[in-house]
Amino acid sequence: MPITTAYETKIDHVSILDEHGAFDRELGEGLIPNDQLPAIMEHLVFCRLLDETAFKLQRSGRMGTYPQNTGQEMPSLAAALAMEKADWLVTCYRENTGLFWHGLPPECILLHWMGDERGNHIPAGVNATPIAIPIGTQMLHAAGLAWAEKVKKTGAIAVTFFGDGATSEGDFHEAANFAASLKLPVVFCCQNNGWAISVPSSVQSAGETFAQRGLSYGMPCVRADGNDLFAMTKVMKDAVARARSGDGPTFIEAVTYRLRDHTTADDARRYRDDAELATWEARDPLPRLKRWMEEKGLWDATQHEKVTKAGEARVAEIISNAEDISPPDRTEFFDHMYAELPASLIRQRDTKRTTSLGQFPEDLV
Amino acid sequence: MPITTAYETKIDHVSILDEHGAFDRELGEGLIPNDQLPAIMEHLVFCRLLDETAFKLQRSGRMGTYPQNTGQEMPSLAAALAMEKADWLVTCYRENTGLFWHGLPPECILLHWMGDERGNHIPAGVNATPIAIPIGTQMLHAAGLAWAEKVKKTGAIAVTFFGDGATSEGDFHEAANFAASLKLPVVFCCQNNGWAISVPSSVQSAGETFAQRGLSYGMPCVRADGNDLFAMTKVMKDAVARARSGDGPTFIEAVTYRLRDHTTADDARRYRDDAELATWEARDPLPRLKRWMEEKGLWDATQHEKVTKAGEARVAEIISNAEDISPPDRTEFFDHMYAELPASLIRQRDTKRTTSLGQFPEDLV
Amino acid sequence: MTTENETEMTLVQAITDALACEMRQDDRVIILGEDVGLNGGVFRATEGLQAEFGADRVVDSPLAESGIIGSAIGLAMNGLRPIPEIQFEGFMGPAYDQLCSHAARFRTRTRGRFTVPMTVRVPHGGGIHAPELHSDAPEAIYSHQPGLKVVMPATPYDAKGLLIASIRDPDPVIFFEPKRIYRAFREPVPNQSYTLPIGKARVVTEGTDLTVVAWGAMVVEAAKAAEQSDASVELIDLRTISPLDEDTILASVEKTGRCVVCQEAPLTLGLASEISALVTERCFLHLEAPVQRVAGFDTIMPYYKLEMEYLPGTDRIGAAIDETLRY
Amino acid sequence: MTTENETEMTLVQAITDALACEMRQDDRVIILGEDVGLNGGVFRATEGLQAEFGADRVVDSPLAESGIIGSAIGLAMNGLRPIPEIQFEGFMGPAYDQLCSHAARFRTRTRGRFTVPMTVRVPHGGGIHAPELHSDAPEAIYSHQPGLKVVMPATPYDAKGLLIASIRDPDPVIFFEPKRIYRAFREPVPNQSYTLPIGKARVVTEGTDLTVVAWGAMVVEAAKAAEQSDASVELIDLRTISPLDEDTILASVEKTGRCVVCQEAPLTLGLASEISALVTERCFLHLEAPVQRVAGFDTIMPYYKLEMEYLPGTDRIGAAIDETLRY
Ligand SMILES: Cc1ncc(C[n+]2csc(CCOP(=O)(O)OP(=O)(O)O)c2C)c(N)n1
Ligand SMILES: Cc1ncc(C[n+]2csc(CCOP(=O)(O)OP(=O)(O)O)c2C)c(N)n1
Ligand SMILES: [Mg+2]
Ligand SMILES: [Mg+2]
Repeated sequence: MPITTAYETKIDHVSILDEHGAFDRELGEGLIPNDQLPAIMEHLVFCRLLDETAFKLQRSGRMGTYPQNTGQEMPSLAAALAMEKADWLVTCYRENTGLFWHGLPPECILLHWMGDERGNHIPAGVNATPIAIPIGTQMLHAAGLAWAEKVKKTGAIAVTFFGDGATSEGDFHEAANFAASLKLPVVFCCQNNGWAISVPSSVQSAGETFAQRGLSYGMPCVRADGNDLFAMTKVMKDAVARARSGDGPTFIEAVTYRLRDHTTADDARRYRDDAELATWEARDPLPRLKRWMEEKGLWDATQHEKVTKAGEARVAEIISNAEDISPPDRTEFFDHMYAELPASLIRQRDTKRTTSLGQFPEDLV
Repeated sequence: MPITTAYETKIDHVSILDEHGAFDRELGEGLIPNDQLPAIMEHLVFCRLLDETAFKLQRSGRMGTYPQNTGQEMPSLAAALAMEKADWLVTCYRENTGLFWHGLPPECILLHWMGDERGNHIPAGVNATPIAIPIGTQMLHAAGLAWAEKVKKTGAIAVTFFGDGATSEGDFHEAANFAASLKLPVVFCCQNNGWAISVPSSVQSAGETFAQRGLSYGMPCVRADGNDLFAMTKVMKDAVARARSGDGPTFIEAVTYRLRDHTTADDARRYRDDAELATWEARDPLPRLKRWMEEKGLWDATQHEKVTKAGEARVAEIISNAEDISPPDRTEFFDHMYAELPASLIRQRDTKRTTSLGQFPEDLV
Repeated sequence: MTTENETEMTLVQAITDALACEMRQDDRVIILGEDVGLNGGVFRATEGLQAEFGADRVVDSPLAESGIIGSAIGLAMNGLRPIPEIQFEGFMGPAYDQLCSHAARFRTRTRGRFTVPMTVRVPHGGGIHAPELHSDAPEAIYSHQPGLKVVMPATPYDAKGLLIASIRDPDPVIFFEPKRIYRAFREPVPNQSYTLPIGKARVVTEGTDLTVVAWGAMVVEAAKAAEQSDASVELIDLRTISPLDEDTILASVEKTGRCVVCQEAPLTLGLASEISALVTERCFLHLEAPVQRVAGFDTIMPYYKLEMEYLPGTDRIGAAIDETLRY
Repeated sequence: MTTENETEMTLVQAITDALACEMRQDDRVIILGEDVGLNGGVFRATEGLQAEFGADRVVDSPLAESGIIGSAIGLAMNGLRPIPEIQFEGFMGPAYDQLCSHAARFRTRTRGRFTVPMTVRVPHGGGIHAPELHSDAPEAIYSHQPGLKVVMPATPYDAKGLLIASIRDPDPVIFFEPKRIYRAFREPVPNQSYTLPIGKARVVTEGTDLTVVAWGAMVVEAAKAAEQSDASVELIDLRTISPLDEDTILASVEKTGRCVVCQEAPLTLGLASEISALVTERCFLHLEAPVQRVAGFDTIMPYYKLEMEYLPGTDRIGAAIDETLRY
């Protein structure tokens, strides 16, 4: 038989609550308990308020560069909903909703972007890694963290997030391949938001989907509406269960959109057209969920107003907590270089000098 | 529609002359002109003789580490048959048959493994790159070489070879992705020989095939019997034509086997079992082609004896050419560091010293 | 001041101008990198170039630094003059292997058959309140690698002349751009193409008491410190980091007998150590005091709240000058 | 000589023994890398370990150095003690980013929440007639990176003690193994576990006329050259390259007034330059001659026909000793 089929596959796209408000009961009913939804909505309102406020903080010079999350709230939140406390959330920088749900104090994120490493001192018991700056590198840490859980036989797993651009990096490939080859309990979630700064996702891949990035490794792949909390929750639950049962990693493409600039250092109008933005504003995941909850009688305007007010107060408090932190000691950046500082580093710290004459004034003859 | 199909694909396996001698006329007839086959067989006989002799050279201390090609002769030869002179052959180290057919003097390869860079001075007009030592890195050069041809609108293309192990490296991923995203005229050929030194290909990928490595990038993928010159020629011709017509890259998995040790520094008996080796010895591509040619009246024992004798003589001559080359000048390794050597390097070369006192004896007070 | 023949430019404008000049006169020159096209680069260094030269010559690549450098190597080996951009020096890491195992080696590996005439543009250094890995100073890493050249301008005029020289250089050049002074000041820059020699330092101010060696953004700090000093300081701007202009450095220290070197990078194994070793070996009997290295600390560059505590400023440079003079 | 308490071992055997000792007493220790399992590593350094500890603790990984280091970082951050192996120093390149952007930074980045107690084993250096990129000496690259430690033994006894200390160290250690002397000689090595302090050099032979500093395989060459010299040479084997044992070096040069440093790596920006700068700054008034650097040339390490022309040998070291004494 000269030509036979060596391999065959197909990738599903999952949508439950679509942009027009249609809801698939078969898949969606009971997926998220109704009584959990108000807390979720409150969380989403708070996260978006914080996000928009962070933007203003940067504009008024009170914070450094900040990457807004607005529009991409659902994928990481769905992960956090599907995860246990002991599981690891290994993210990039557009996963505030998931990180906060998983237990990260929001101050941490603000401090990070305010140029303060203390924001990366994740509290003990919160299994999350700090904002990952070099694109595409953190998924390998997720693989390693998950591997350690497998060695320790704890049943804990890791979920890692990254952008469409990140899938072009070699480290993405190596992470996915290690995870699949060693059957590590990891979930890979690509937030395909259409852009990597000014570069459209069509430059990152000539493939029809990002979901197919996972086929290379022989892992199950799925694509979902990333602006649909239900669809994301479904694929996350499946993937987390698969990882936890020892069946290895899953690759999820969450199709979403960054509704704001790449970061505060960016101006998206230079490269994106208004029509595209408008299309995606109509798909904004928050109003979509809100409308549905309202229809189902799970949410109303009064509640919304209440949580908005409470959210604003909480945001204000978090910001003042972050801003009121005492300035770091001038030499604080020496302290954690090693468990034990070598003598030369102690000298540098204590003298704030690298010149031997400044460090050893007795050498001045 | 909650669950739809986002992506669907299927990968062909191509076989024309199978291990039992069955030949598919529909695909195979005329693929390689009958009158070219004797020259091909002569080339194959010569290459294998050279390969086995190189092994002996190493064993008798006349050459450094050498990676044998035996058993993997067909994929790169098929590429060379499908290529034009102006096309680029960008290989690893098991592609002697293709490189020599493409015009590389065999002395070059021997000199390389004899620890002499002059073996890498590929003659002008031969578009091939030297043996690539760091695994997985050369495919990016192929992408760049092909990109330049595209810019220059020459119509020339590049074919690049690498092993199953190499597909685990991040650079493989980036090369394939660049080629697909920028629609570069490149053919990617993975020689899946089952092993990367002692590590089985099942560790390199949890996928059922290596062909699916290409799906990530949205490029056509195909798997072929790498021990079948006809199958390899067919998939190569298709891929080369696709590249040349501007339709971008193709990913080919050539399923083959390394019949010898990884290199002369290796002992494959430590990790491979005899049964596996025996299975693949029965699939040895040379006897397979030879038997078929004999059946077709295109080859006979006399011819074989004749080309074997001639091959032995040629091998002997090539080895003596390689061994008789004058020893490199003691400072020859300085000469090509830059187009123009900086003063400090000239001084290092001329004094063979890095100590200033040795370089400036007048400083000795 | 702008005349017919020259225009007042910032350093980053001089870079854009250099790129445009070379692309106009040599169609082998092509630019590739992340966001270099429509967006004109995150620092706007390639602003307007895609509009002028088209998307085939100013190419937005996938987000993959090894891919950018590795494919640029192939482009360079095959007759083009690629100018890959790495967005920040902290993202050279993924490209380290292609730079050091290949770009640096192809000429000698193939005894001249293949060469890699590419210029890798990289914004360099701290002081701009940026996130982690956006403020490092890795020049020593690439200067330890034989086969690469490393260049870093400190003025708009130098930026243009050195960048054009780098593009025309037959070997791979890492062209570090001091991002802290991208827009710090303007000076007249000729509109025409011109080159400055790679491998030659510039004596910024002549002096007789002490030599200060600096490069990139540190030249500005060193100049301020020198000005504040009562002594007659000779300030040298290296311009090229690899290969070092030994003659200019040595001639100066032979004259002054004292030397202070300033760098942003961590002290240990930075370029200041190399210059100290060189000067001591070659000027031993002229030295009145040991060479002093004013450097970043042997720590990770801290996040921006503390970055000015890390970067050498006029206080530390001034103290080193004083103490060396008093020795 | 083998007794109940010690066994004659080569350097590579001492490494295997160290790994086995640590794996027996600490089940957090796991080994990962290419060919480390059934094959026992291409140098047989992990020979027999998979048989003893199982394929879950001695893991053949996919062929991907960044993957090996990146996943080892995650393992280390999550309570294990990974020992990744990189097959040859020339293949550290793809892992440079994970080593320098992450392994070196997690402790300070997270102000102590996450740490990376891993030991990266890497065969190092030339002289074994190997192909390209199998004979380099990149220790300066990783010693310029704050947050990493760099260790290199020169004897079997040191190899075992330093490797066990590295594995137990709470921070990331690059453990370079001088492959040229893997099997060059044997010496008695205790069967029990023991550690040697990281950050402390060893005075190999005491002397009064001149100090020679070396590390790894160069210690052997330096010792030969010292022996051939008429002078009283004090030979220091660094053992740890980062952090440097400044005290031992400085105390010696204060005594001798003269110093020669030997390295395989290219001259420019190698460790010898750092030591020269350090010694000059701190021993200026004791120095009778400038510190001399006997180093590899600022070229690519040539293929093996010429590798002995590149590597410093007793002739060049001896000449440097003589000339420094004559100064
Ligand atoms: C290794 C590396 N290269 C470049 C950058 C600069 N950079 C920051 S974000 C970004 C785009 C990321 O795109 P994507 O992965 O799609 O994530 P998104 O920002 O869209 O969420 C780039 C190029 C970086 N941080 N790290
Ligand atoms: C970057 C890098 N890592 C490791 C090695 C050592 N090494 C040489 S060949 C090889 C296995 C390669 O396997 P594969 O790609 O399947 O090619 P094959 O030898 O089977 O033809 C390894 C690990 C190397 N040369 N380069
Ligand atoms: Mg994106
Ligand atoms: Mg293989």
